[in-house]
Amino acid sequence: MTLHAELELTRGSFSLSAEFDVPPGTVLAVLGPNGSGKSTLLGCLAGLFVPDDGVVTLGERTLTRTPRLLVQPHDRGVGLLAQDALLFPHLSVVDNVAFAPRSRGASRVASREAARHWLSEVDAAELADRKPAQLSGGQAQRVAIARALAGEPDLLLLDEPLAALDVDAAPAIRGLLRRVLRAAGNQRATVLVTHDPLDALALADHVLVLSRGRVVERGLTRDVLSAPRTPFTARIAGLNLVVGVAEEQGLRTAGGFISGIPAPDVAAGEPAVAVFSPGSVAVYPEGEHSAGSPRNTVAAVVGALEPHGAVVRLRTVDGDGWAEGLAADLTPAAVAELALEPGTPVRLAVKAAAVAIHPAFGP
Amino acid sequence: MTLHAELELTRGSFSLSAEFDVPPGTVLAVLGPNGSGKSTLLGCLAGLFVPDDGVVTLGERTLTRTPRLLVQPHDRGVGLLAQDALLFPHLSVVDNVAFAPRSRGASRVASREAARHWLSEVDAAELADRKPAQLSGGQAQRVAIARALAGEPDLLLLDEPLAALDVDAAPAIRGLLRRVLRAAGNQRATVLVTHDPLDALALADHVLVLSRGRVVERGLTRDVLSAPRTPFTARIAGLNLVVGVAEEQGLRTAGGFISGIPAPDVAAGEPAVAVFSPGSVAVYPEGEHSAGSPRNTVAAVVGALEPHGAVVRLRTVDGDGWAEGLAADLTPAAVAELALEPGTPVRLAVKAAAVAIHPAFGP
Amino acid sequence: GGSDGSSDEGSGGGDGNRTLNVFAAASLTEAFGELEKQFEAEHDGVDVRLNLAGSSQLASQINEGAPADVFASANEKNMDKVVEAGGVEGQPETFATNKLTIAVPPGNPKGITSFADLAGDDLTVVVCASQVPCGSATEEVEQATGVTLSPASEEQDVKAVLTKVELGEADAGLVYVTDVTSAGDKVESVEFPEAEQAINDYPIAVLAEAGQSELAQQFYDLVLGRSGQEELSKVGFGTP
Amino acid sequence: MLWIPAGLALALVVLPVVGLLARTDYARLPELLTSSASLNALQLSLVTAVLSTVFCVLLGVPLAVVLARSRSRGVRVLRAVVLLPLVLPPVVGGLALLFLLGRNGFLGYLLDVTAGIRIPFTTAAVVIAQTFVAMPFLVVSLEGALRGAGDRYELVASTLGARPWTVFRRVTVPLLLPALGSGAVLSFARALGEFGATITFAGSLEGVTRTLPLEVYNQAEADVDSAVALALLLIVVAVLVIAVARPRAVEGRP
Amino acid sequence: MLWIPAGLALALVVLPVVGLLARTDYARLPELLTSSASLNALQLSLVTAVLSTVFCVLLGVPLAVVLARSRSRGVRVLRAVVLLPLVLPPVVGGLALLFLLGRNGFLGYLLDVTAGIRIPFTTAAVVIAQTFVAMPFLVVSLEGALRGAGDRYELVASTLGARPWTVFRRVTVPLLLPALGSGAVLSFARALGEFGATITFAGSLEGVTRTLPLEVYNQAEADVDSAVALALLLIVVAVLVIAVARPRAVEGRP
Ligand SMILES: Nc1ncnc2c1ncn2[C@@H]1O[C@H](COP(=O)(O)OP(=O)(O)OP(=O)(O)O)[C@@H](O)[C@H]1O
Ligand SMILES: Nc1ncnc2c1ncn2[C@@H]1O[C@H](COP(=O)(O)OP(=O)(O)OP(=O)(O)O)[C@@H](O)[C@H]1O
Ligand SMILES: [Mg+2]
Ligand SMILES: [Mg+2]
Repeated sequence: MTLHAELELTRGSFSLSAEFDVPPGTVLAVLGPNGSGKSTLLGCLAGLFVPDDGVVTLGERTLTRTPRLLVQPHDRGVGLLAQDALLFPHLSVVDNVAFAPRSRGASRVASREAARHWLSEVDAAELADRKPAQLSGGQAQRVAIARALAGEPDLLLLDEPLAALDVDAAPAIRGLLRRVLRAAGNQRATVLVTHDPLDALALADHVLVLSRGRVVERGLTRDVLSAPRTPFTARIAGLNLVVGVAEEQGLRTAGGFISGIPAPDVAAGEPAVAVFSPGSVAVYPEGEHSAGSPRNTVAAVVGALEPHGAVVRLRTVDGDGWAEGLAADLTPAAVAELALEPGTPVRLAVKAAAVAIHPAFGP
Repeated sequence: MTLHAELELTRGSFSLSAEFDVPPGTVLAVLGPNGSGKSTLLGCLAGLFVPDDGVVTLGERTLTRTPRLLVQPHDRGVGLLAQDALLFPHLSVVDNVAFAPRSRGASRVASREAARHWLSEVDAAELADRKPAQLSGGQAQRVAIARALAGEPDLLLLDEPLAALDVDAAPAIRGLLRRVLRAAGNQRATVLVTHDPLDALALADHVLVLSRGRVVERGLTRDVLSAPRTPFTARIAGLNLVVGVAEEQGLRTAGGFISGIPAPDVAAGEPAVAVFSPGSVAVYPEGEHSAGSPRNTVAAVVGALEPHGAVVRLRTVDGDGWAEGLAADLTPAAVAELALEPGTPVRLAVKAAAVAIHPAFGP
Repeated sequence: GGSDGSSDEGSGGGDGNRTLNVFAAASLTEAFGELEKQFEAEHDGVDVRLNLAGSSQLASQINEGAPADVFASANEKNMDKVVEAGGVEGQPETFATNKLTIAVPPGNPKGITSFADLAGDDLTVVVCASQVPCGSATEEVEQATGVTLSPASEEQDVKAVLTKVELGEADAGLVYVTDVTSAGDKVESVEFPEAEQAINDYPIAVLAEAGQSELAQQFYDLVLGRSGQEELSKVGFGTP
Repeated sequence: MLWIPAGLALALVVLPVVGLLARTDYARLPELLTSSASLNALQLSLVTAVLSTVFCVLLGVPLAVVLARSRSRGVRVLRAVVLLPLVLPPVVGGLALLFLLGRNGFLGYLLDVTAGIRIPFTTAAVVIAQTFVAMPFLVVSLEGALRGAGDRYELVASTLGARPWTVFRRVTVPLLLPALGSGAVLSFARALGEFGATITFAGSLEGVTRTLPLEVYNQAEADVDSAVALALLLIVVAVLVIAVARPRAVEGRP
Repeated sequence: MLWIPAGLALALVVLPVVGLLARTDYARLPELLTSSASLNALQLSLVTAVLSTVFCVLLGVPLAVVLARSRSRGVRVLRAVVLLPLVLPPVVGGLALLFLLGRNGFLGYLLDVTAGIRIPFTTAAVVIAQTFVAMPFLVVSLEGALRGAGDRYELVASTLGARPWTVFRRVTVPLLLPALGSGAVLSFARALGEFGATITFAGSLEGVTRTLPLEVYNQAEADVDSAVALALLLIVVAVLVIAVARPRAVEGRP
């Protein structure tokens, strides 16, 4: 179901103003600095506050039309994973997770079963009979994720789902979310708040960047993250993204093949993107040929050179195949030594080990 | 003051057993998967639980000797930043931060002043008069950090201090912690729980890795992170580290110069480390010379080749200067094409933009 | 004139602020209220303080050392408790009597005319519990007449009985004559001859530990004297 | 530091009871305990106090939640109203009940005429009187706890699809258990000790409406010492009931 | 759903009071209000109830905290002891106080002999009796709230260097304010309505120990209607005092 929201809200000196749509089956990532209004936005969608002015519709239903909540939180079919885990302290872990199915009318047995399923999905099956007070921070976060998913909501709202998770759990849960959010035939709309561009890339079709309560950037995830237009987005993102079709060991693009390390859920033949940071792109003079380990080499022409903190960011134009519009970060010394300037033809090299292949979403 | 701890504790099916020292003025980073006992360990040090068996001493004072807490939490001179921010809901932000100085006997005015100082250090000065309920997640975390630091404790315990912070705040607070923890003449012992190897590298002298309540690895930060001996540590770390003396644009080592991007608090002439990931190390056949952008090229000999997930990790031996013992991640295709095997002489190239220079600690 | 009288009191009266603590049964509230005024008017600078409660409570208080000068009890049993504990100076004297009557709602809707009518099945009758004076009097009447009542409630004090009748909850209740008098036109009284079988005596005594034994004696005299007796009969008490 | 006032408070509560114990005539206890009047009163007291505590909980918990969670202004006025039975002298409370449910009272007349039901002088009247005086204790103590706890978990439950009744049953009440335990104990104790409203509204008839406090009062008229002994019985019973009925779950942290 | 039992509970509380209001003889109110006996009683009631509420708070809050936070087994026994005055019929409570503090009582004798102080039948006795009966209400309702809230913030405060007294003053009490407000209201109401213990322990002396409930009792001897009118005065006063004294901070969420 399509989520449509237009929100205006003032809280003390802070004011939020946002308008967006999330089509069915897609994920919108909301990025932004601390205090930019991300959690507030989710609260409005979940029906916890009435905005000062605005409308929220989900499919055919108008959930909020100021000045009234037309549909109460419990009738919205939302699942909210708030920033605090807030597990019910009096219920065991499995009953916490079974809470939503039970509330939505499933039998005791069926909802317990669903709960155990979701607990094993987040790798917390062995915690089922504990009380929340007996969990570590990361364990509680995993249980909270299971609880939000177990209700099979029409509208899923996730506030920093991967915070507090360790290096093994974070990719595993990211993979789980990807499976759940992108399951075939899924009509759910999801709004995901995160500070990590990888989450946005791995999970979201569209990105919306908030700053001080205003939408400063929006668009397809790969467009926003590969060509950020605000300094904040640039700092969290600024990655190279190349679109194509996944193959066994990399990505087939219109202009050639890129070797890379596929994420576990990439299927050969499916649309995918290759992601690599500008810092991992090496630049060589044109024609220089080297038999080194970097799998990916491609010819291009220097477009622009801009200082970017301590390094210089080079953007290519007119490249062979996929080299169009890539960014490479170089030290000023390297720029000087290679005598780079706009128009200089160069060869770019990127190690396959530095390239991640993710499934691609969106048009 | 030196912290010495020997702890044994059982909670349900979980048992913790750890023994370690933190010399005065140093920082111990505790790493480990979710539920490995990191927070429990901090709780024992703070005096919130009595371990089943164990001793905690700080300087001359014995804080805990089972079966009794000899020194109550409030007399220990600790500052604990717990995993939940837990700001006092009834006090304004500034009074929350002033709580510790006030409790330790400072006057109302002096403690407010200290609080405002620490609030501005964490970039939260403008939140001073709010109530905690009016803060966003990241704002609350910053205030909690200020509150823990404001007491000027002898023993500082930080549980994931940088969780919930955005991309701008995280490095800023990391820099603040580095300044505070490593201030000259500082006799404080600090224990820092983190999931981020960068925090450990940036802040800690020593690292202790917990797994299921057992210490599985310990040592100097750079030793543990550059040559991890357990798969978990390898997954969170597995970085190349080279020790030397900072210079303007890089690091002077015994075996030569490495270009890199210095962190803001690196001072030329001070000991420092260069950090770069194995994925950013390109490998070329011996003698091949290329005039490309990678600033750092060095000759080495292949030592070992081991599969490492989807890539092959190459370790060098016998390198020129700093190339000894480096790791490089390559795709199997690259290994085949270059016909690499132990003993093959190669040339390594690392882009300066992929090398970070951090101040170095420890002997 | 009262003020002239006070100067006649000699050594005891006239000077300073003195208080006389009179412990009196709650049913004496009205009559003793009047006597208090009268006594204070006659004795300049004397403050009579009435402590009004149930007789048994007053007896307990006196036995626990309460600063009481005079004790006026609603029955002999509670006076005896004080006498036994050695708290009374001299002998208690009966200063008033009271007898039972049937209180019925105005107009006497159930047409009750005698004690025997109270045994009727369709009547809601309330009486006092046997432990309190009006209840023991009721029992005595029952024995004397051979009529056994089956009351809806055995109340803890006579006021509770009266209230039930006043509110129409009960069709009839056994109370004292004085209670009906003070209730005015809210209830009617149906007197019955057997009530003479169970006359209730009110004894009064000066207490051994009285701080103001002279004043106490004067108050005692006032109650037993002519004006005291007049006040008491105004509210329905009989004279001994 | 806390121990000084805490100890004083405890002394204030305990010493008089110790004084009472010291003065009790233990020789008469067995006799009192076996008298049918005492046993009837004890049984009646237990039954009515338990019943009225149950009513207090069933009716009072929803009222406390509505009062504590409602944001409307009108509800704030209701809060003061709930306090009324607290300050009413119990005898007047009993009168108020008579005015409402007595034969000539508004509701009582209706009940009498339509259904032939008369409430005063029955055991039901005792339960009603006790519930009337005890309810505010439950409501007010719960309301304080509800306000202190906030509504975070209730909001979470509603985003998980729980309707208000489910939220109440599965989140509000379980989290409130410790306070509910305290509130129920207060109501039970108040109901068990209730005297004035009961005697006014329900009267005092052995086996029907004469509860233990009424029996104690009765005994006190005859003989203070036996009343004290009987009161001790009341204390022992109350402490036992509370100790047994207060489940572990209520005592432990949630 | 919640509104049904909540409404019933409210009706049970409100309707009798409405019945009372309907039956009051308003013509006599002015006369009653201006009589010096009523005014004296009203003043005495307010002064003593406020004083005893203050004592309840000063002594009871520390006791509640000690009881709720202590982990020792002995303390669990004390919890039951605090309930004793709750179940003691007030008249017996008054006797207990008399047995302790009367001239022949253990402490009373000591005080009399050493300091020449006699407590019974003074205003101090009224305050003591009220504090004795009202204290458990405060302690029990706070304890429930304390248990429900847990001790997370108190632990945090101790790691920030706050000694137990500071934790109590700056963390426990402020977080407890809503429950403390409720508890104080309960104690105040209980003290204001206190009758049996007062009349037994302190007597009923106009201007010294005759509080409003005792005056109501006295009036009832003469005339029930004026007693009811006087009780309404008590209600109005209580509701006013509670409405004025209950600060906004207590009402708001913490
Ligand atoms: N009750 C309130 N009164 C005033 N300001 C408030 C209130 N609640 C929140 N705010 C402010 O609203 C802004 C948005 O808060 P919100 O929690 O939505 O931020 P966020 O984007 O989720 O941040 P974070 O990444 O730190 O979680 C913040 O600046 C916060 O200080
Ligand atoms: N009261 C308890 N009873 C039983 N087990 C407990 C209890 N409290 C904690 N545990 C277990 O102890 C282990 C250690 O918990 P701890 O909070 O120290 O982990 P942690 O290393 O801080 O994890 P995280 O990174 O998720 O915060 C966990 O496995 C947890 O499930
Ligand atoms: Mg947030
Ligand atoms: Mg932890």
